[in-house]
Amino acid sequence: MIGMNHYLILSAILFAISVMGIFLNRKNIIVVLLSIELMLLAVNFNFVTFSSFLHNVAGQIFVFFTLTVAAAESAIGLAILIILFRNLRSINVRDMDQLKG
Amino acid sequence: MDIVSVLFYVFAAILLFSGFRVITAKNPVHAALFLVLAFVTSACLWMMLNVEFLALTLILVYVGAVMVLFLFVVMMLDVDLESLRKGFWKNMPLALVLGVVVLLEMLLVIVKNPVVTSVANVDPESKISNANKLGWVLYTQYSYPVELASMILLLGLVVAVALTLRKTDKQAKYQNIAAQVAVDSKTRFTMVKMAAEVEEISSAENKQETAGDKQ
Amino acid sequence: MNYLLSLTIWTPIIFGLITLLINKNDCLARYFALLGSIIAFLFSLIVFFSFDSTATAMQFQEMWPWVGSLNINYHLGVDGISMPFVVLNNFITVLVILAGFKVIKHKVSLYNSMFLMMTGFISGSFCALDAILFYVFFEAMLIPMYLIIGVWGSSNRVYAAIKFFLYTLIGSLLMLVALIYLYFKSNGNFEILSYYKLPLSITAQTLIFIAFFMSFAVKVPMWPLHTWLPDAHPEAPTGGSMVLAAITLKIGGYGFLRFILPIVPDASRELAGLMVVLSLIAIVYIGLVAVVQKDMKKLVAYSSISHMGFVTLGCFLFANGTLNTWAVEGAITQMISHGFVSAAMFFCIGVMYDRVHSRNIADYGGVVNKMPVFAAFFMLFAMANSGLPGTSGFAGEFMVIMGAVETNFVAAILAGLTLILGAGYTLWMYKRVVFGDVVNSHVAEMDDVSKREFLILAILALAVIVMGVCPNIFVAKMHASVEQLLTQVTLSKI
Amino acid sequence: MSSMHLYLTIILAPLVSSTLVGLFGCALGKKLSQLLCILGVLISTVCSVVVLNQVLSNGLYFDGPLYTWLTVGNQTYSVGVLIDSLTATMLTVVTSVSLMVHIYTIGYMAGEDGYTRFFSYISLFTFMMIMLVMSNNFIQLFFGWEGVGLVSYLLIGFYFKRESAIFANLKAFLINRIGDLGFLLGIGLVLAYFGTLNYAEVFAKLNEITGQTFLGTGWSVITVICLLLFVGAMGKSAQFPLHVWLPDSMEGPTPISALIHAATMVTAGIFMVARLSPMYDLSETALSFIAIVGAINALFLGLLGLIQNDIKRVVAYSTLSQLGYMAVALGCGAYSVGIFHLMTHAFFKALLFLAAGSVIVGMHHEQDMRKMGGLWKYMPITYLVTIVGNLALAGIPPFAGFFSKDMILEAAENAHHHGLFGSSFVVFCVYAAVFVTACYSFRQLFMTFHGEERFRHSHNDHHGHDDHGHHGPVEPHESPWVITVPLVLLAIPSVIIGWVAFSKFVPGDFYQNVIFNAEFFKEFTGEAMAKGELSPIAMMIHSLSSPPVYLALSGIIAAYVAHKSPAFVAAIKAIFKPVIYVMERKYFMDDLFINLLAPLGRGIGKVLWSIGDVLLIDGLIVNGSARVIGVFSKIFRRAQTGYVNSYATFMVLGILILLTFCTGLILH
Amino acid sequence: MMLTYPNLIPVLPELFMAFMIVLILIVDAFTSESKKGINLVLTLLTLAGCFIIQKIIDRGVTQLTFNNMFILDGIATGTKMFTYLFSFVAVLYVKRYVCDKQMLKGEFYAIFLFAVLGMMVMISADNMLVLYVGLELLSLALYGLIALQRDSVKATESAMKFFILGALASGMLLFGISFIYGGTGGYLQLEYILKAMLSQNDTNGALLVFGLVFIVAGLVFKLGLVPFHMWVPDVYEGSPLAVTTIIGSLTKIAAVVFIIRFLIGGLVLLNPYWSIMLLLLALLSLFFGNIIAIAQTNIKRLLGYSTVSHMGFVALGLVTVNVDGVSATLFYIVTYSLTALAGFGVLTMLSRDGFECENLDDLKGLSKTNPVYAGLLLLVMFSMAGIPPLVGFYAKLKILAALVASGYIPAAVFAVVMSLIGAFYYIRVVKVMYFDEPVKEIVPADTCVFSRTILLVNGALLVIIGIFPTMVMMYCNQLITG
Repeated sequence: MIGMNHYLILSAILFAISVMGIFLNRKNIIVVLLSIELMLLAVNFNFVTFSSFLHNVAGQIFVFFTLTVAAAESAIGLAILIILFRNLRSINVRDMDQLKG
Repeated sequence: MDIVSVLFYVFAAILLFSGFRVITAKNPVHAALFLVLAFVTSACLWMMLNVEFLALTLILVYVGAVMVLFLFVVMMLDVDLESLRKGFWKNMPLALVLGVVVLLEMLLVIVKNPVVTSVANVDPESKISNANKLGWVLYTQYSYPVELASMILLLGLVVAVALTLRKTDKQAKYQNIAAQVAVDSKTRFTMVKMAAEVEEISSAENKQETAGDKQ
Repeated sequence: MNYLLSLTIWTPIIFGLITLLINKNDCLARYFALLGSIIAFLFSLIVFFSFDSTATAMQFQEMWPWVGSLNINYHLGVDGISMPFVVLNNFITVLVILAGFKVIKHKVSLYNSMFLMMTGFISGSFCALDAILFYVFFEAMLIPMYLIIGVWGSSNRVYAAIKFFLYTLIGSLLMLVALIYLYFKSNGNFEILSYYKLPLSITAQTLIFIAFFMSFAVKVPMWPLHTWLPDAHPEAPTGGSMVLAAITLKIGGYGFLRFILPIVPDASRELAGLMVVLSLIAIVYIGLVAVVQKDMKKLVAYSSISHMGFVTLGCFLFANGTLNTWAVEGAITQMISHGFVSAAMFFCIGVMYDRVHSRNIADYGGVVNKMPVFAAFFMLFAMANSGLPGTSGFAGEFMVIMGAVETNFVAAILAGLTLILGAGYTLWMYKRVVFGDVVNSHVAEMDDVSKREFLILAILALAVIVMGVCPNIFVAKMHASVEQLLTQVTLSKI
Repeated sequence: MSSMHLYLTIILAPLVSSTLVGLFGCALGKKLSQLLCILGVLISTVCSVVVLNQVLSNGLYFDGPLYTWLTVGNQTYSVGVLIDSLTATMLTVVTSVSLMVHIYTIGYMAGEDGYTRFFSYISLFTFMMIMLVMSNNFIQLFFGWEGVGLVSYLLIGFYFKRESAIFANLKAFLINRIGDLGFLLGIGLVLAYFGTLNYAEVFAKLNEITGQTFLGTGWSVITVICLLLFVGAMGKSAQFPLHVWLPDSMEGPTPISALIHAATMVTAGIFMVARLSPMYDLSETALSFIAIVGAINALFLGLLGLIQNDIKRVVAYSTLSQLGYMAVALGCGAYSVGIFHLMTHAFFKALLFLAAGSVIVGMHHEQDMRKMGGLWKYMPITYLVTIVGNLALAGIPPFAGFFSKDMILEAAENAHHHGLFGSSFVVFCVYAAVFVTACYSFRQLFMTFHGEERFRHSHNDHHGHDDHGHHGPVEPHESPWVITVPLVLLAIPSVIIGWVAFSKFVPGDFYQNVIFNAEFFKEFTGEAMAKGELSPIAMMIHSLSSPPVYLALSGIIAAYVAHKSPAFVAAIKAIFKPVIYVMERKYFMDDLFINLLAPLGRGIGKVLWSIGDVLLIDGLIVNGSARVIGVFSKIFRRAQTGYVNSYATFMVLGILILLTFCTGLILH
Repeated sequence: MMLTYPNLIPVLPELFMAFMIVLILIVDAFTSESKKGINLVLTLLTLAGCFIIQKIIDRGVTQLTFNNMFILDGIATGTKMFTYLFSFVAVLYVKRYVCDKQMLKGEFYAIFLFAVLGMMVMISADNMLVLYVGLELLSLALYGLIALQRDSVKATESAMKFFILGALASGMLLFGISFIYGGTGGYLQLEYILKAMLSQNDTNGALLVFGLVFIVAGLVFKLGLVPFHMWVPDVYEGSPLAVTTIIGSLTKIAAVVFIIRFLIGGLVLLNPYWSIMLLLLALLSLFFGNIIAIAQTNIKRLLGYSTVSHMGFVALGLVTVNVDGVSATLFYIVTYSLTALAGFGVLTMLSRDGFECENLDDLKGLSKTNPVYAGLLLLVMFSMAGIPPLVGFYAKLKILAALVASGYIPAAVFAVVMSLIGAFYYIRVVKVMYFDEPVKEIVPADTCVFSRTILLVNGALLVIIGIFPTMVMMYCNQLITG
């Protein structure tokens, strides 16, 4: 029988994968952005799961807003990525190291 | 094992595989596409949880809009992919360790959690659809965040435009033939009478300095 | 009459702020600052003369609520222990402003303003009866001093200034924690005097002792927390050294008397042995170190540490759980006297420095040939520094040694070594600098003291002699308060 | 004029003149300055004599405060005046010798730089000495004590350009300070046990304290106090081993050698012990210590006088030796005899010094006796007074020194009978010293005034002490009257004072209730009185049948022999070569202080500074911790790699830590 | 559930703000380059208007609307007023800089107002969803503001970093919220969460604490506590000074209120967990923030690390979980914002077109060339170091007092020792300005008298509040106690 915990574990694994993704991708910033989207997915999964199992609609509302915000966020993030690429001619994480120390 | 379980495990497997490929794919385009796959499978899983409206929204918003945007940007940017992949697997063990530890920590808590193990279902008392219900709540109880969401979208719009819009009139290479034809020598060519260089060098330098300061 | 202390504190601060604005006209700034310092000094003199030396209570008290939410009050008052320092402080500042008249040539208004403000802060910390008020003044004086050392100091000034600042800060921050602890122990009260009656366990007392000790021992400074001083004093401009040595060190000693002894008497008794040992180390060790200094100001700086060792020694000479009257009064007397003498010594060195621009003993020799009047004054102060009877330097040391003999003979012997060491380093330095034939062209070009310098030297000399010949003028003012302190310390608070 | 005003006049007259001259010397000019100073001292002298007269006539005793110096607890410590026979005697001696020296200075210092300064100093000295003598308490005593030390310091370094002079004054001050340490501790103990510093009150409480022992030890409190106070006296009165400053102090101008380093200041220690005789009398240990130290001084430092070539140093060593005598007298319980010798010595030693000064002036500031000789024809007055002085010093009757010295010998023998510890050594020393004294004093006389006129030899070797020296042959001349008059005036008491004052000091009741001679000495004097042996005439008669005079005479003869036959001297030198070496090194006492203790102190200071302060505290702890923090700072900032995914990793790690933390908390 | 017409009165400032944002965007679109000044005027008017409206609608009682998602209580009113005030001042400081650097003017102010709106939403939210939305509104606006200097590599880099880390942090926050949501049985409204937790026995403790960890992580990211601080120095350094001014001062107030809403409004029953977490993070921040700052030569970066350490202090105030502590925190953050505003204001005003006053060396000998600015910066530095009689001292004092009262004496001692280390780099800045000789002369570009006066007043306030802190202290206390 598939219970709530199954879903929660699934989202936890997704979360872990996204964390790994951020760690793993030391070069490609796009994949980092994708990993963040993946993380948001995991979060949404959680909300949906809880909402469904608790018979409470608030979680779904939350997901709704998360999606909205994520859309705006991606737009801004990609815009920044574009101007960054214009400046750096690269999307390599390693090239973004002017600021450090 | 009933069909629901089978479906769950199938979708879950696809979801995890595609999630894993997102972070390991060599090509960002592939990664993005795997993410799309992940979203789609998630949508399927959400369907199983009776969250139809959000499942559809996920596909519409994410797959239809956000991921397309991603793909668009990825393709627009002329990225040297090979250099980005070098030394990728070197970090894998560490990443695995990290991931596993995060996971273990989370599992430790989740497994302990005894809350609900029953089947997820729609509220049995209500006969209205998921979308209907969401809509009700959204525009009554959550009207304030909805309005705020509008501000966020506006902000996203403004920022994205402000950042990426280049005013083209300065760089454009189009010709205004009428203007070119209309030039005459007076606007193009000016005779300048200059005094002979009598100033001392030092004062000239001074002037340069002050000019430099103003910059 | 009730606003007297406030006037004493705020006059220089306000004058300082105004001076800060007069940054276009150096001359005006100087005279204005001088005026401010003199007015403040006059106020403090009124305090001195209208002080009732028989009363044990705090006098000239002022109390206004200040920070209501923390129950901090603007509470001022002086007793026989603090009052002399207020006067000393304002007295020295007049001289310091005067001393910087010709010498300081850039950022004149800032210089004078810093000194004036510092005077106000210092007076404030001596007058404050509220712990936070004290702390505020105590810390605030770091800022002007930091600037004074750093802006007008000599070559290694940055290191010295930063070292001074951090050294002083570390102690005072710990003190702050202790004060806050006391605040809660006393049910939300920052009144210093109320802490005197506060029962405290011995552990708490010991911890509070350590916190206060860190703060005041750095200021005094006690070995081994003293190394900021041989850097700060030499690097500071003459005025800075004068104020540092003459007054700011005294806040440390004052802190011992006002805070540590009455607030944590049991811990003081417990740790008195340690304190005596540290003081003796300061006297002997630092005395020996002073002997080998090559830099005049450093030498005097070390001698200051050594002399302040008498202060801390005097504060912790317990016998059968009671403090020794001779020792405590001696400690205060020593502080006042050291205020005159060290200021004078630093001024003397400053006078030479202004002419030759060197602090190295080796660069001098035979100064007396060129500056006989100066040499005479310098001799007087050197003798005072080595504790000659008839000068102020003697009274304090004598009293402390008397106290030590009564309580701890070994300590007395070691403390007495200062008779030899003090004379040794001071006079040896004097010999190398002043006596002898003119050694080089720099010395040959020195001219004798100007009228302004003469005035300062003469005033200081007068102070040194008056206090040496009749220390009772000062000592008589403190009896009642010291007596009360002694009874306070005798009681156990556990 | 009330008596208090009189006493104040004595004190203040020299102070006022000194201050005026010191501050406005340049404006006043030489003439006015010297006049002012002499006037000041003259007033003091006259008043002193008045006081002495009062004491002599009606046994005046006065003890009263001037003003409150300090109040501590409920005790008041005042500056006060004590007038009794001892004070009066000392006052007279001090002021009169000082007066002589003032006058003498006019001649001696004529034309020197710092003429007014010098006057100011010696007037100041007079003031300080009067304070010391007149004090009725320990603090004031210490004030005077240190004050005279200060002036001594200033005056030894009077020729501040001379390296040797400024070295000597520093040395003198520091060595004195060693003694002062003991003195101060002694005062401290007095305060601690008696609760007062007033003489009279202390003496009144003596009985209570007598039995007490010093905390934790078996020593009697009185003994400890007496010994500590005497340490002070050892410094000031140049007792072995703190005597090393005195010979060097001869770097100062001669008048002050006479005044300070012979007649007055160095006797302060003797005066102090006599003043505190009631206390000293209670501690035989202290007495015996004093006697032994005195004996060492008397003989061994006297011996050094034999090998000196500097005219002033001979006198200086003789001063040391004579101070030893005085100490012996004190140690033997004959305090009044000590004071007696102090007084006679003051006159004849001042005389000798001033005479030596006269020679030096005559020789154009040449002090080396090897460059003198045959001067008697050139400076007859000086010659004569020197003979007088030397006879007095050697203890030839009826000169002043004879009486006092003879009484000391008697006292020593009496102490020996009494069984004072170490008294046999003392007796030997004082007797031997009689010979030595005569020997070196007449050696000096012969070398200076007789024999070949060596000053006619060219000055090839430039002498260190002779900055003012004129090169080439010089013609000695007799000094002007300002020099000779004081000489003559001093020669008179040198001859007669012993005779005149004998009865007051030894058998009489002049010092009753002031100086408390030891019981055994009183018994002895009582017996001698009964036998009629204690009168000047009886003493002179008795001396013909006792060894001292013969010892002295043989000393003179020995000096003469040595003068006449240098070969004899050379032979003796050859035999006692190691001894002579030791003596030339002054028993290594200078080495002890200058080459051992001083460098040791500096060395320790250097080590403490460079290792303790600079290396450990500053280097290791202060700068070290700053550096460690700096290093940490540099290390930690590396964590900020600039790579965004490492930042993210840190965040995740942070989460992990918090999670682990909380999981731990939950599981608990 | 019926559509009810919500009470709009308490939301009036937000509505006004939103309206004005749209207005400014429209006006901006239709004004020519030379008349862009109107944007500035409108922005200032907006802020002033908000301030006035806020004042008018303040009834002295808590007002709830929009199904209790919007709360206007004392703390909200107060901190919003501070936000308007500081925003107003900040705009005055940066206006010339924005002109000089040719950061698109209209957008700049509009986006800035979006950020302010985000802060307002955060401050008045009583629902985790609204809190999240407000946070995103603020964050997105800040990303945009930073990136507005499009041609600067540093600015875009820092925007990218901030974006990625910010998104990660909000991901964590969301993850945490989801667990709280699940753990409490479906509540997002803070007061219901509290009630739910009160009624529940410990069944879901693990889930809640698990969520709490992620929430704390997401929250302290905004403050910049170690190890969630990595964005702070980079963003401070990379952003144009105008934006650093905003991020470094204004946003902190909202962030703190945000945390107070979450942890004390909703999750106060979990305080045994979160206070110890905060304590740990605070101590780490104090340690690393202060120590790493020592090695910095870029003053913006230095102030970034110093912010980290200050936020450590702020967190310490929250650790105590009592009125004293929270009001101390509020006082701290308000005064810190004021101080930072002055500090960045000075730096901004010293910068000109083509010259960013950001290296310590740029300040060499400032006391000679620009004594007034040097004096102001001196006050700022000593205030940050906590030297009385400047305001920073009382802030620290209150926090320490709260700590000691709650028995965290070792933490207080640690904080004190760390602020000693902190003092080192603050006085080093003073050293550079006062003790060193000027290398090059900094001529501050012309700024209007009004801005300069405000800057002077701002500096003077550091002293004045330092000497008379009672009013502000009482006000902060009043905000908490209602």
